[in-house]
Amino acid sequence: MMFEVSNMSFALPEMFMLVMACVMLLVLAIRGEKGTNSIYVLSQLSLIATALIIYQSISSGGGLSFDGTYIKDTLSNVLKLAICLINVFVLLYASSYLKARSLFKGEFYVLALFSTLGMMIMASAYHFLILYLGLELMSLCLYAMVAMQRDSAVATEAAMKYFILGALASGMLLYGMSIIYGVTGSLAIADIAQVLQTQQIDKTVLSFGLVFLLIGIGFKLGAVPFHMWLPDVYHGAPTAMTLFIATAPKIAAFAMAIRLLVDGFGDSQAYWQDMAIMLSVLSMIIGNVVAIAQTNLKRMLAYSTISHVGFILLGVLSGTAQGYSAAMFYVLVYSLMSLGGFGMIILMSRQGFEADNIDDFKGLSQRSPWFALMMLILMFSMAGIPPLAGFYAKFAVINSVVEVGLVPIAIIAVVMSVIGAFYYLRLIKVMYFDKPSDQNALQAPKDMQIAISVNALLVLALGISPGALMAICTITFS
Amino acid sequence: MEHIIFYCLAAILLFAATMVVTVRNPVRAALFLILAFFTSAGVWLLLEAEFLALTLVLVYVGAVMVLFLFVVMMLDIDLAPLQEGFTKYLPLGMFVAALITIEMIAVLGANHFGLDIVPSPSPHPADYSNTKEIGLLLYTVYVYPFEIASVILTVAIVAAITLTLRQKNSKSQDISQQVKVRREDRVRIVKMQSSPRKTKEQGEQL
Amino acid sequence: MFSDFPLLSLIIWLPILGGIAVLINGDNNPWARPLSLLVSAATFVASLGLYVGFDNATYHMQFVEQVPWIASFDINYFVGIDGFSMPLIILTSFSTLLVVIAGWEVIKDRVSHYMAAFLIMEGLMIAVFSALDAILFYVFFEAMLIPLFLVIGIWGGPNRVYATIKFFLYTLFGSVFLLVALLYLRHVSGSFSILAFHDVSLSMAQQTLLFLAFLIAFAVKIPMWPVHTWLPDAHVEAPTGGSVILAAITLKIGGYGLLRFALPITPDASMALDWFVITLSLIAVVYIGLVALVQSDLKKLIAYSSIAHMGFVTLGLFIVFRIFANSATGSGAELAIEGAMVQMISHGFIAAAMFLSVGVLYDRMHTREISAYGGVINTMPVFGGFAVFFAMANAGLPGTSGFVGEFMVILAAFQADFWFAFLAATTLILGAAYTLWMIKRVMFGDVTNDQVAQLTDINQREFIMLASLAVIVLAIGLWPAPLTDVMHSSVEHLLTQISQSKL
Amino acid sequence: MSQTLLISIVLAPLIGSIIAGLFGKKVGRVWSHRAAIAGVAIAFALSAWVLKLVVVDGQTYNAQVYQWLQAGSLSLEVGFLIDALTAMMMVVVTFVSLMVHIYTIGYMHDDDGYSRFFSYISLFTFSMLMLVMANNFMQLFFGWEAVGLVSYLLIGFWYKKPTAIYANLKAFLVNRVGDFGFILGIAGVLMYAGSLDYQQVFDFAPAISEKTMTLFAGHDWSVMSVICILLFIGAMGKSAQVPLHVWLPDSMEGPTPISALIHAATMVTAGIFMVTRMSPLFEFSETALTFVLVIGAITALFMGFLGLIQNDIKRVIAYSTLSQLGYMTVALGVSAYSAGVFHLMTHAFFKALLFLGAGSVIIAMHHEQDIRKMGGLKKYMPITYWTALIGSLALIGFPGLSGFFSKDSIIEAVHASHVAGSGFAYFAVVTGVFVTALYSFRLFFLVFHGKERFDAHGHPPHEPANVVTMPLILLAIPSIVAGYFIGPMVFGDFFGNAIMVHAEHDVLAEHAESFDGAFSFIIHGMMALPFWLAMAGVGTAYYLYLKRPDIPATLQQRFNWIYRLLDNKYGFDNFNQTVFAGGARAVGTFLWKVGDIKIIDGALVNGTAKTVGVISSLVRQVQSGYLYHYAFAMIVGLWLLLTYFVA
Amino acid sequence: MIALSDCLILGALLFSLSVAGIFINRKNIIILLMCIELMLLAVNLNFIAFSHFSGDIAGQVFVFFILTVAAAEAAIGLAILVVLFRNLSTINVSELDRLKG
Repeated sequence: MMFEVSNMSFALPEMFMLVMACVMLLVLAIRGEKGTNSIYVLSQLSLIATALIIYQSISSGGGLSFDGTYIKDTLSNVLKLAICLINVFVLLYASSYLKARSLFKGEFYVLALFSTLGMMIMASAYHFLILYLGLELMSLCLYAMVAMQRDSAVATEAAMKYFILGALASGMLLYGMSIIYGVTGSLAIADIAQVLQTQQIDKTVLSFGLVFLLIGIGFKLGAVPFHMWLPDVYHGAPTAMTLFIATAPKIAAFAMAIRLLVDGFGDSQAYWQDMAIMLSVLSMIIGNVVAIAQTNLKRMLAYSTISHVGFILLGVLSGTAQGYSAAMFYVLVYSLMSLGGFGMIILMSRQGFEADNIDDFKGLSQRSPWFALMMLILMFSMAGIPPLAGFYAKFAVINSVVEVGLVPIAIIAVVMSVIGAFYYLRLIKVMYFDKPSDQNALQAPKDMQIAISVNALLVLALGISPGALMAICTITFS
Repeated sequence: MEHIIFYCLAAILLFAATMVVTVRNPVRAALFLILAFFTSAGVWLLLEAEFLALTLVLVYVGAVMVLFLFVVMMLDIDLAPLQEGFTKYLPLGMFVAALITIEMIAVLGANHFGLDIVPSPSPHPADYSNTKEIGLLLYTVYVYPFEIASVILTVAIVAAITLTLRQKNSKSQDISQQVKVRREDRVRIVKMQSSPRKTKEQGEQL
Repeated sequence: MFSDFPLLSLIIWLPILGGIAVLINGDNNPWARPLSLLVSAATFVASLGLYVGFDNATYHMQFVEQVPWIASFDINYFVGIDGFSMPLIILTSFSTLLVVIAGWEVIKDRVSHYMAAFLIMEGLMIAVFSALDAILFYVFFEAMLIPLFLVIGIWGGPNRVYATIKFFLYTLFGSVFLLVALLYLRHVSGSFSILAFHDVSLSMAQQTLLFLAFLIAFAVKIPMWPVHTWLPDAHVEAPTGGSVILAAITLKIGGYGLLRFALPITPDASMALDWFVITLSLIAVVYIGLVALVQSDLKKLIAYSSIAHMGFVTLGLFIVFRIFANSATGSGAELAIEGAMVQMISHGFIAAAMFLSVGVLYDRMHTREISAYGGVINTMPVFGGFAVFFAMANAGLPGTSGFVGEFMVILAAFQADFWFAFLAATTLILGAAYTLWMIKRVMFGDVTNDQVAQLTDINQREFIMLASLAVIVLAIGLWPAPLTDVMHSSVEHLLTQISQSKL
Repeated sequence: MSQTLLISIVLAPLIGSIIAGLFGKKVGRVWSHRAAIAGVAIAFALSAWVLKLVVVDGQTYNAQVYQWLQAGSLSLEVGFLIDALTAMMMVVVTFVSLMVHIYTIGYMHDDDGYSRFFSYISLFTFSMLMLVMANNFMQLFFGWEAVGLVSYLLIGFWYKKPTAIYANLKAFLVNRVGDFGFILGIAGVLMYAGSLDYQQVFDFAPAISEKTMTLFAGHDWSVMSVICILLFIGAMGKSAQVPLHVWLPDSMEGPTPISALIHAATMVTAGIFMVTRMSPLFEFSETALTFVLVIGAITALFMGFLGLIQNDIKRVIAYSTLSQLGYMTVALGVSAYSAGVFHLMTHAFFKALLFLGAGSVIIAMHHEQDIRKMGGLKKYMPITYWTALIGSLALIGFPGLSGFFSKDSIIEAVHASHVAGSGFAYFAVVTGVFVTALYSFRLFFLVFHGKERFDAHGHPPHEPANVVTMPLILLAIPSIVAGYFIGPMVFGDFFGNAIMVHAEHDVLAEHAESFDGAFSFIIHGMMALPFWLAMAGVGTAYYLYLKRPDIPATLQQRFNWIYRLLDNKYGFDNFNQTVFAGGARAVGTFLWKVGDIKIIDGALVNGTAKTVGVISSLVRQVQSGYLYHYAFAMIVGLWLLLTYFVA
Repeated sequence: MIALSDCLILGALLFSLSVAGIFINRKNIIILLMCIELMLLAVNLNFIAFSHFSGDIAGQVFVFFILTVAAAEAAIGLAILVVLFRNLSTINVSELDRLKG
């Protein structure tokens, strides 16, 4: 057994982030609550620095390291970069929310950074064990973050549900891994792919294991019927935490899906395609249909997330490089839109007031035309209306399923997107066509205002010129 | 011989697990869980996983279950309402569980994993050290996961403390503050106006 | 002359950028109106350049520009015009100019937003007409919904929310199938170029499904019975400018889509299912004509009349197969297609005029109920003259543009089947009945109501608006040849395309 | 004959119209009418010149002015076809129009819409000229509709009057019913001839006549019959033939000069002109001719009856017009096109005369139109009296006057015809003579003779101004003399190629052989039955309305049902009102309320939205908030996946 | 001789029991946490069995990590439980129903 450390530099971003997280822990221990602000700054700096490190390392090539358990490729680079950058925004938005609610604590940033580390590990994991550990690292931090508003009954309820169901899902994932381990005799994804290519594997047992794996993936993504935690957690968690959960972890979950299903079982795509279709179609239907009945914006966005997950799966299930890159594009765009969407809720909120009801957006176009426009862009983008980024995301995934001849699925998808458009429109309607009931000016700090504008305009810019990002996604899977 | 022990342990394990799921008193459930851990440690020994069997007993029974019991005891749980029946949905739940179990057994049964398909490996020689093998692997190939696991434990500590530590209500003393205290911090001299009329004027001005 | 100059792009992007400029300009800026006027006028003038530089002799796309846009999907910024799109582009730029003028004094709330919405919409619509890349087409096709949605929703009437959401979802529902169809075509043809779609051969089953997708998408836009019910609601609630654009342009996109996609790409399915479209078209003419008759709301009446008129467009487009089959001598196929095109252009002007006229009344009386009026011509003689003129044009009186298209389509329909022509020709009676009955109740009679008695006649702005439309309507009616001449080559090309089986 | 000349004829009235219409306020009343009259006068003068060129110099003209539209190989053009028929019509139209223009100065003197009125009638002249001068169907249809438009505008000229705006809408719609057929006919022509140019279509006529088409499964129709009947439906609308006649009596709501010009002399005869123009087509279809004949005969007789009981001076004349149009149509039906057109011409003069006379009376009576409130006007209004007498006599076909020649030649032609239905037609036209005489002289006697039943308010009625009486006199002249053109026009070769009659239909040919001059025609006519019937009619009128005014009242009571039938105009109006107008509205309301609102919007659109909403709120219940339900959902998902993909 | 299928079936039964425990238990969250421990135990059993029968030690390493993570998970789970109890004064699963719909 050879042990080689030559490529440890592949994990440089993670190492850096770990070090920074520990430094923050030290600051926290030494300075206590007074250090919160510096911890916040440190966390932002470390995210940006990590992003820079990742960006720097792109050119230095990639490959497997740690005995084939860890990978550095375009996918991991891009996803990690996206995770870091998105979390920069997330922390920025979150801090204004947290400050207004005496939740502005160093622990949040430490946990956020650890969670980010988990996500990055997931993006690079090329071994069941590392994948599992990355997943748990991310999830445990998330559970804790949701529960962080300790005096809130709903937040702790959400955390409890999230935890129990998450643990259940982890259990299932592990069970699936154990079965796969049993039939292939390996835990490394590359080896599994190798075994699947070269040996005859009992189809029944393989499907059996895949079912459990898929449940794990489905749970983390929030696919129906493993989605039940999602609306409650999104709704119950403090908006800043919701924002955190709703964005980067989806990218990580996507990475997990790609690593397991594509890198591991890419050649056995026939086994899991039907399962993925089932999850995808159900997600699109349930997500869109149930979102219509929601009055709470966070909850509505949660259901909308479920429907987006259906679309992401659409790209994955097509089983082609084009489909994977489409799904990747979708997940990146989705994170950006979701970031903006929840960011807007934070922007609208202020001390003692959560703007998480749809009615809280009444007449926003008169109170603040600019942010109404930003929200409009985000909502239309989520609805998949061109020329916004969300359209190309839908376009790309639907294109990929059409390319493999699954036209009926494509039709279900587009019909569901029409139903989905309804509830996004309702929000726009509330903002633009209703009279404002609340005349208070927006209180969010300037940096947040700028950030959210950048966020929304990025969605618009990606809509007008999606070529570059699309090209990156295409390269990733070529 | 081996398989008789195996079946006995399996029977105890399943019994203990059933009790964990069905008893109403959490303390009893925890105790049954401990039983389950012990028996499965036995099973693991049969499967030549000595290190893990011992770890299970040490870590789980020694640490985790104690934590469970500690929490159960610490929380002032009113057990009465918790002990009401769960029979209403039981039939449906059991039905689905049974279906799943049957399906799982169908897949994992002898036709796929029987002895004729997966023969029993020859036993390890006497000088075989399970611990050493694991250790060898753990600190070479799995050094990275090992580090991650340590991070996870750190996170667990941080998270648990963050969630449960109630700094505001705790009345711990800060000695350095007590030492540093000055008179001005404790005593405030307030100059009062003696004339009530003036106060009235002020009031009028206001 | 214009060979290197990206005139088409100028016409597309000038109003969009202008709209953004107006938007950025701020809400209470006095420059919003003049700037919008300037931009729309400049666009209109520039669009006339298309007519000037247009080569009638070729069916090939002209003013073509092609730049890669999303390379990974092989999507190009690929625009160009032919005889079908050029007149529609000019119609668009003219209508927008009118809308800017129409909203000059009337819109007091969020002026710059209003103007910007229309300018941006103009650019998007022109882009729809000139897009030669399917996805480019689709993007603009959909994007157009956003400003229109806002225009109806913000500046609309009391029931605007229902109307605008209905409008949006209806049209979105229609168009998503188009997206799937376009993706499928790309799958088959390997390119997103519409011109490449024209050449790809498809089996009957493929064609049928594609055709149905096209039909759903464009039928909703046109709108055809029975997917028409969004239109009356949208029109009733929309502000005048919204109604004008809705009637004048967006409906045409449906007809244009059928011309550009359904007929040349799926000729065999179009032929096999022509009975279906023809039936719907004839239902539109008769059924909707009757429904229009009993409307008590001015805008609803005109909206229904629009549906009936658009029935002629679809009828004209789909009778060609029957005409081929009958091998009649009367050049029916050309008549049918050109008739449909002329009907679209003409309806663009007439419907715009009708809605502007209603707008003129609405601005003064704030009601659209026919019963609230009566004897308006007594107090507004000049306006009354225009109204009667446009009503006559709407009723298809010869000498107005409304006649030309209907006449051509009826002539052609006879060559397809006597009964098609028979049912289509009922519009002569129904169209006249609902339009003139409305005119009678609104315009004529003695003044019975104080509000009407206090009406003031149109001002100079309104006069210019209506007069320019009247001149155009009359000009096309008296001499449509300049309009149809630009289409001949394209029509002939289309006819060769659809007469060749793709199986 | 130059194109410029023809264009001038057409444009002169148009320019007049534009000046009077668009700039009426600026240029004032006087310049308005000057412009309009000048335009029409130019048109008349040039038309007369054209007539001279055609008749004397034998020139014809058929060429395009500009290409209106091209589609494929089809070219639609605007152009002129000038032959004897056109030239004659041009002269008649411009002449009557000119007279009416002049008359209008007096008649409309006090009206607010003075300039507008001139604009309209000049526009009408333009339209009518476009109609008659057309060399193709498209332009014909343009003129056809344009005159309809002006008719609409003029009937509703007094737009404050509810009856007027009701009448104009009705007129337009009924005409549209005719146009409905007409446009289908044109479409048919295009389909089978491949062109809309008259000459090319006529060249194709023999070929078309051999074709058949299937309208209903299993029954083939002759294409020519279908086309001709469809075209004739157009004529029925414009020329007010039963059952599309209903608009004409109501159109009397318009000012009287209009009744004279449009609803008597020119526009309503457009149908006759058109059929005559299309004679090369109609000649190929016996069926169509029979159809024409029967419709004409019914109109001629039954519309005459209605004239008997009307009390409105203009309505009596209107029914008389209907009846006379019926005569013309009958002439067409028996292929005596020239006789029909000849009657058209004479009728234009004397009917315009009668209407203008009636207008004169109306002015004198201060816009009282009920003949029961007139009487004894002879002494107050001598010019009107005498000209009206000439008109009436011409109308009833008194020998020597224009109407006599034209009507007699029609009756003779019908008599000679063998077309199916000619027997009935003959009966109708002969009976019609009596009826015509009866109602004409009933009117005449009630207005000019007998007791003065009007209330003069101290101002005795008097002859209106010269501008009113002069046209009467000028129209009286052709009303007398026009008949003497019978030789060339009916029996001669005046129309040349303009009218085509197949030899076997040529009923006039035998008369032409025996015809030796107008005077012998008079002599011959005085011995024939129609003359005596006319005299009997006059006599009856004299007896009933001057001698024994009580008898009509008694008859009215005795034959009440007949009276009621006539009073209801055979129930056409009620029928149309209930069945067509009411029916359309009922069906429209049904389709709207049930089809659109209930089914499409309610059930399909909002229903779908509602269903989705209901499903949404149902599915929402699944999200119960209970952890064990969530876990259960996951387990069920696991179970489903396992069952589906593993088992 | 123990057959691999026996171990796996034992694991499956254990797994099913724990899963059933989660959704039939509607009273006590602590027992839910214990069920999860039970489930991980089942997984571990699987890994060890496979490891044993394939002679590959990696499975056992995996179990080692699962045990570690499970301990951390238990810690956080119990911490959340404590917070929850402080807020609601109950750990009754049926009363966690504020968030629904």
